[in-house]
Amino acid sequence: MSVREIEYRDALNEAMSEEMRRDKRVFLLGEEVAQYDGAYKVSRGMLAEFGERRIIDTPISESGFAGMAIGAAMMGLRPIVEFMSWSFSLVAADPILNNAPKMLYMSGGQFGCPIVFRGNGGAGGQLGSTHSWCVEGLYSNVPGIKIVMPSTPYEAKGLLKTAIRDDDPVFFLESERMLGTKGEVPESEYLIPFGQARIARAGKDVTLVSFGRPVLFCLEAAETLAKEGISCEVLDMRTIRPLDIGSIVKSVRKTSACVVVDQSWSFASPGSEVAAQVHAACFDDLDNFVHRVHTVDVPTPYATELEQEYLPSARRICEAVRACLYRA
Amino acid sequence: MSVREIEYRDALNEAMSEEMRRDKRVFLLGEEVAQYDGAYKVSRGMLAEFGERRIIDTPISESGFAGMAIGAAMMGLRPIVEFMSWSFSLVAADPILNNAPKMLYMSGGQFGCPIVFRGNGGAGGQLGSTHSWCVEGLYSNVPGIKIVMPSTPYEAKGLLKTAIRDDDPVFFLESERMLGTKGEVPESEYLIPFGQARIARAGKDVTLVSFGRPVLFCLEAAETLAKEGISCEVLDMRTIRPLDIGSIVKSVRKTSACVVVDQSWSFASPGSEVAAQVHAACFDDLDNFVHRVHTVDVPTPYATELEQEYLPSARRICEAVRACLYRA
Amino acid sequence: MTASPKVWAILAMSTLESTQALTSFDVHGAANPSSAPSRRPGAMVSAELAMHLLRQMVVIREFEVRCMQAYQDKKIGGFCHVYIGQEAVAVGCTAAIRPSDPMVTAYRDHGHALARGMSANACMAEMFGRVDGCAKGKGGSMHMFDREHNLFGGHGIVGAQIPLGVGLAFACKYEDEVIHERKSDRVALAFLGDGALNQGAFHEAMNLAGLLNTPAVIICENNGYSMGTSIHRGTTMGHNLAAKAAAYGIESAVVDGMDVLSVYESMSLICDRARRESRPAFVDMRTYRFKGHSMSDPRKYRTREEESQYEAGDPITTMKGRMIEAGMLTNEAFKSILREARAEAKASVEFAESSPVPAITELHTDVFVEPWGRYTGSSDPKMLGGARREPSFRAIENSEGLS
Amino acid sequence: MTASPKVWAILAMSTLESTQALTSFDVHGAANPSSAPSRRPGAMVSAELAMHLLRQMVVIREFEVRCMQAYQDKKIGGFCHVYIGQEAVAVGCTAAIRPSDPMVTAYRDHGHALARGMSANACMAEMFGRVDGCAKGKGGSMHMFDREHNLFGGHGIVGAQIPLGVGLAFACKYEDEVIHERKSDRVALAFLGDGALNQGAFHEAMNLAGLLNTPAVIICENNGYSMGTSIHRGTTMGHNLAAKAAAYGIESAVVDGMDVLSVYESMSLICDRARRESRPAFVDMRTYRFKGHSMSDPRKYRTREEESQYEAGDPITTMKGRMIEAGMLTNEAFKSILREARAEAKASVEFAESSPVPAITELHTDVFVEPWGRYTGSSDPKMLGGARREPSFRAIENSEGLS
Ligand SMILES: Cc1ncc(C[n+]2csc(CCOP(=O)(O)OP(=O)(O)O)c2C)c(N)n1
Ligand SMILES: Cc1ncc(C[n+]2csc(CCOP(=O)(O)OP(=O)(O)O)c2C)c(N)n1
Ligand SMILES: [Mg+2]
Ligand SMILES: [Mg+2]
Repeated sequence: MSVREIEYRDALNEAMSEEMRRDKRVFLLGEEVAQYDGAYKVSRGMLAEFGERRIIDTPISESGFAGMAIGAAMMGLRPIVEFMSWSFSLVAADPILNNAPKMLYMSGGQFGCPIVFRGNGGAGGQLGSTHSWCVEGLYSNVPGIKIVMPSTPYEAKGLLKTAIRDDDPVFFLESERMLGTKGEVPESEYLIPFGQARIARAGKDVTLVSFGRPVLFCLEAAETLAKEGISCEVLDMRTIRPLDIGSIVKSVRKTSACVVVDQSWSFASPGSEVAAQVHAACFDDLDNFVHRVHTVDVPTPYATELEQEYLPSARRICEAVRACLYRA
Repeated sequence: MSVREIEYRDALNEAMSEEMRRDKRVFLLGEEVAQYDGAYKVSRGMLAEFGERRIIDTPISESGFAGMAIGAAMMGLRPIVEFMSWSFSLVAADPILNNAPKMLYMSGGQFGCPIVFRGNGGAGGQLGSTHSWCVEGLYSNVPGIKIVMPSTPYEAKGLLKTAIRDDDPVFFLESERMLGTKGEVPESEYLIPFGQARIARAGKDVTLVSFGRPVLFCLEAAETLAKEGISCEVLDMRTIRPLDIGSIVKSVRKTSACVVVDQSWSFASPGSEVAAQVHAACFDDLDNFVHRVHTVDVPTPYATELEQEYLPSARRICEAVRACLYRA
Repeated sequence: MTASPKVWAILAMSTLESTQALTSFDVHGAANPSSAPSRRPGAMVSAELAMHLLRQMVVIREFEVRCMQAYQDKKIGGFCHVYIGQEAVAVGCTAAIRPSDPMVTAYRDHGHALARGMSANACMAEMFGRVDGCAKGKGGSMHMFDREHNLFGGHGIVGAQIPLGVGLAFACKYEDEVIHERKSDRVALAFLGDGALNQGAFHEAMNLAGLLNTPAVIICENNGYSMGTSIHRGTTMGHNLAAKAAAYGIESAVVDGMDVLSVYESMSLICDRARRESRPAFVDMRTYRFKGHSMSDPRKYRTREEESQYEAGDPITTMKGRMIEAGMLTNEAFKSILREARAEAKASVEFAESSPVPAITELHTDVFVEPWGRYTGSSDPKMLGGARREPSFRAIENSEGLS
Repeated sequence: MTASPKVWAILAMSTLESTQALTSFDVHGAANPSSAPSRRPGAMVSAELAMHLLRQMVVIREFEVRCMQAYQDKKIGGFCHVYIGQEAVAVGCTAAIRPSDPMVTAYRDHGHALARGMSANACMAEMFGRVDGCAKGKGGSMHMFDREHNLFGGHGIVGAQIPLGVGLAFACKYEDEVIHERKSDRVALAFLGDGALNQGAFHEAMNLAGLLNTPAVIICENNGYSMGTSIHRGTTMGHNLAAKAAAYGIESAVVDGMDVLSVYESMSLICDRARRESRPAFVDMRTYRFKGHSMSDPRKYRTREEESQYEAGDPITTMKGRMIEAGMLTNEAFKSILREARAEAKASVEFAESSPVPAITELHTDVFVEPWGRYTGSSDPKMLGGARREPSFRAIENSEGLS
């Protein structure tokens, strides 16, 4: 199986393009996705290949085009909706949370909603308070959606293909900070199932649980900690919902220590959920409480020094691990 | 100090009316609040007393009037925005989450946002999936807001007065299911500070932590469990943010057992947060993991039998307590 | 009941543009066609169709009467918004489209469901929260869905259905033209109340429909009130909604929604054009709800005189009178229609009552189309409520990462 | 620099209603006043004011040039949207209002901040993320706030500032009339881009402004593009935005935003009426951004020819020419204005560079106005990152419920 290195953005592009070739019901819409080739060039070349009936530029009307796409999905089409940033999805909160995830239930199973919402999430580019949302902190509370956070080009492609083929609404959270990162991606087709964590690094002293970009911080921290003689097992959860708690528990039973790293605010977050679930499932296994690393619980600051301190970082992960292992 | 029994809705009405008499900067706006006397009669008589300049009927434009009120608050007015239901606040998610809580921060302390958003939250009236939101599950992730959930007419009045005088944005979550419940409310003025839990019932075997309407379910469960010889301490948290973790820890150190009862969905909820924080703070004190009772993790069903099963209930709380105390 | 396929003239499509003087109780303001004195003859309607329209209106009326009763008897829960007075709208509109044309509406949706072809039984059972309801009792009064009859809900959030409706139209065109590569001739209807005009969703959907040329006919059921707020208190330019449509370059019509023939003919013309030219349209459908907003509304915001004036234009009475005049209906025949409709409505209550309550297991179905497989999320009941000391994680055994 | 208080004629307010033929590169469509040939004389402007307007435009231009450079040098982070080409709008508008009139805008906000009176130093330091920035470096380029000068932001979410602007107007009126019981004569300005017209927030805010008669002047800085989308690809009726305002019964004007005198005079008239009559107004302000949307935009969606055509109408050159013609300015004087502006802009960069980075403690300030008191939430750093085995809960000791 031939493998190349490609960028995260191109992995996304390949996933969409392959699925669009495969299934005419799939189309892409969003701001600047067509003529501009995507605000972040994720859809580069797709207008040229698929034409303007399938790659659709929209006005700045997130609520309107999200709702429109949901209507189309109820009819059996399979829209991919690009939010230039998930920060702009708040104006579309009603259609994406009140319609998409509940349509099947409210209709007693009659109308599904096979749709993918995707775009950049997370802080880190000095975009300030309004543009730095980690919407997983808000939206993962809601049943009826699947939430995906790929951490590498490989995951990005395999998970996005799964998302597009999935019959349910999927929130696909990319990261502008990672679009340019390169990684190995096979030439041949593959899909990554939802709800299966990946062991990004095997270890035995502590389990690091994370999703999306912070997985990279965990790996960085693990590297540092290895030099101190601490062996970290890093789990890349890949999907927040479904959450592969089974894999976490398996690892924690081995390590007896757990640190969860979540780029969203701490309160009522995926990180709280993981901590609460691990606490419940591994009550007798843990040598210390589940430690948590989040962005600081304040609005996102603009100044780079403040923002760097605000974000979870390898430094803060190391601190948490040492504390968790009583090595502080 | 003279005490009478009044309805929850009238306690809210008194709080608003007293504060409006006290401070001309306070005004009320929302759908049907004026001529109709409020969809749920919370603002009954207020148009007559304060006139249409201060009690303002709005069109069905939650995003627009929430934003308008935020602008007014930045100018130093103190708007009370009524959402007929918090379920309708999703269309206003951007102004209430991206503007109100961040204005002070983004402006480096220049512009505050002294505003109260209030309305009914929670399921239980067979209103189906779109009308049954527990927005605390979504919104409590966000820093910069204070979230209040009064469980009795007494708390409703005292907390709402505090909310109106508070200089920061407050989300005030009432319950349509409780508007008609009666309780003792003093004639004389009082305010209840934020971030101070109330011991709704003292006990020694297990700590029940809850907010808003489920506090009533906890008290009901405590009654049942008392007959089985289980003594429950019920904490009414009153505010979710700030969370009075201190009072919880104090109680749990005494009881060594904790059950959190939260009417929102479980995943990444206030309940997960309480569990995670108690786990961290009381690691050596707990005899069992923090048990959680939530609404079931599915969209809200309409049929009453399904909805009753869906909601947290005294029955389910009793089960959780017994399990937590190894008496199952 | 007349067997002869008699045809007769009906009112023309009303696209009144002039500003007429308000009548004393005109809730809509100018250009209210029900107060327009002169009517010119238009297209034709068969006796069969006339009978169908009348019958459907009567069925809806009788259904809603039973529904109110059942609500008072606490057999129906939640919010319940009846359609009495507005029957001509749903009936005339659905008669003007084809079964393959999709349609979506707001929460005042019983009339649309019945007009579209849902059985009274399924509709009533839904409100009773029973398994034989159109959504197995999971949707309720505000959320009526019917896949077979292309009804895409019943939506509770004001305005939310409008973008969905534009999406239905978009999908018709996409399916026909992009996937099947043939000229599309389907149209989608999206209904909204006058109060919904003020939601951002209306604005965004109209602009999208106009830009993308989606064949969506957006019908404002303008009954003059959103709850207790008259249109003039909540909506700028309430007297001339054409201005709202013009903001998006979308053509519009004012239609007399109290006259089922007017609705039918106007909508036929409008939908035909939308199909042919693949373009959106907006309709200011003037109507009136005879009852309160929902079941708990004392209607203090309007006078009884205003109500009686509109009741005098009851769409059923009007149609009945017109048909009798045209020799298409006898009083006797009308009585039997009424009898049958009553029986149908009554039977639906009995049906609903005897339909089983959904099994508790239904709580957990229909959350996802794709089975969770090895899903181990927190919806696992074992995880919650702490029923067990240590939850058994279904997936631990076969858990494996990809790498 | 001419000391004599000379006055001269300026262009009249442009309320073009006619549909004019498009010029080849007319991005706006019909009724573009910059291509209108005939101009009639209007009100007067003092030499002093003329000089002020010119100087402000030059300062903004020079500031933005430095800003682009600093961005390229990676001294400014995040998104950065410069105002070059649009200077006449902010300058003319702010000159037409009083210091006590509040104002709010979108993310392309440096020009508004400077025109309103913010110092170049504070503005530049904000973009550098330094403590001397207008928001101590916490807001950034898109979020410029200035309490002293009544600038209520700088808002990053497209359209979000429009309801805020209506709220500012509402508050002016409420404060003056309800609290102080005197007739209000303040007005609030809310700026938005043409792309923001398509957000629901625009619709809801316009309807509210119309209904409540708030003295909000809503100014669409119509530069013909939202990112790479020309107005005609994203906005129905883009050639005639008056139709959008008419949907809410709000009067509107088309103003030549490339001509600062036209902006000033038109806005003076419009704002005066809004004050006097306490009513909203809408302005289709025709302008053009000379640079890309943000700093990373190759501008493939438009031709260089189109750009040069608009550059030929550079608002600074135009004003300079007009003033020289009127004998109010010499080339020499202009050069010195330019020199001063350059010096000011350059100094602002130096100021910003030497301003300290905010202390890390600033991360935790300005979250709430009211001190947390015994707050014990999770923002307690001790709780997070697990720095300690057992967090010491500040409040445990003095914790007590009310009952
Ligand atoms: C976003 C939102 N806000 C408020 C409500 C509450 N509500 C339900 S119906 C209604 C009035 C709607 O009036 P209109 O659109 O005219 O429809 P009608 O009831 O007349 O059919 C309101 C305010 C809601 N369901 N959704
Ligand atoms: C709700 C929302 N959607 C998308 C964006 C991303 N975005 C920022 S500016 C912009 C274009 C806005 O164009 P316009 O309103 O014309 O203003 P201009 O840039 O021309 O000044 C877009 C799409 C955003 N900030 N907010
Ligand atoms: Mg209505
Ligand atoms: Mg623009």
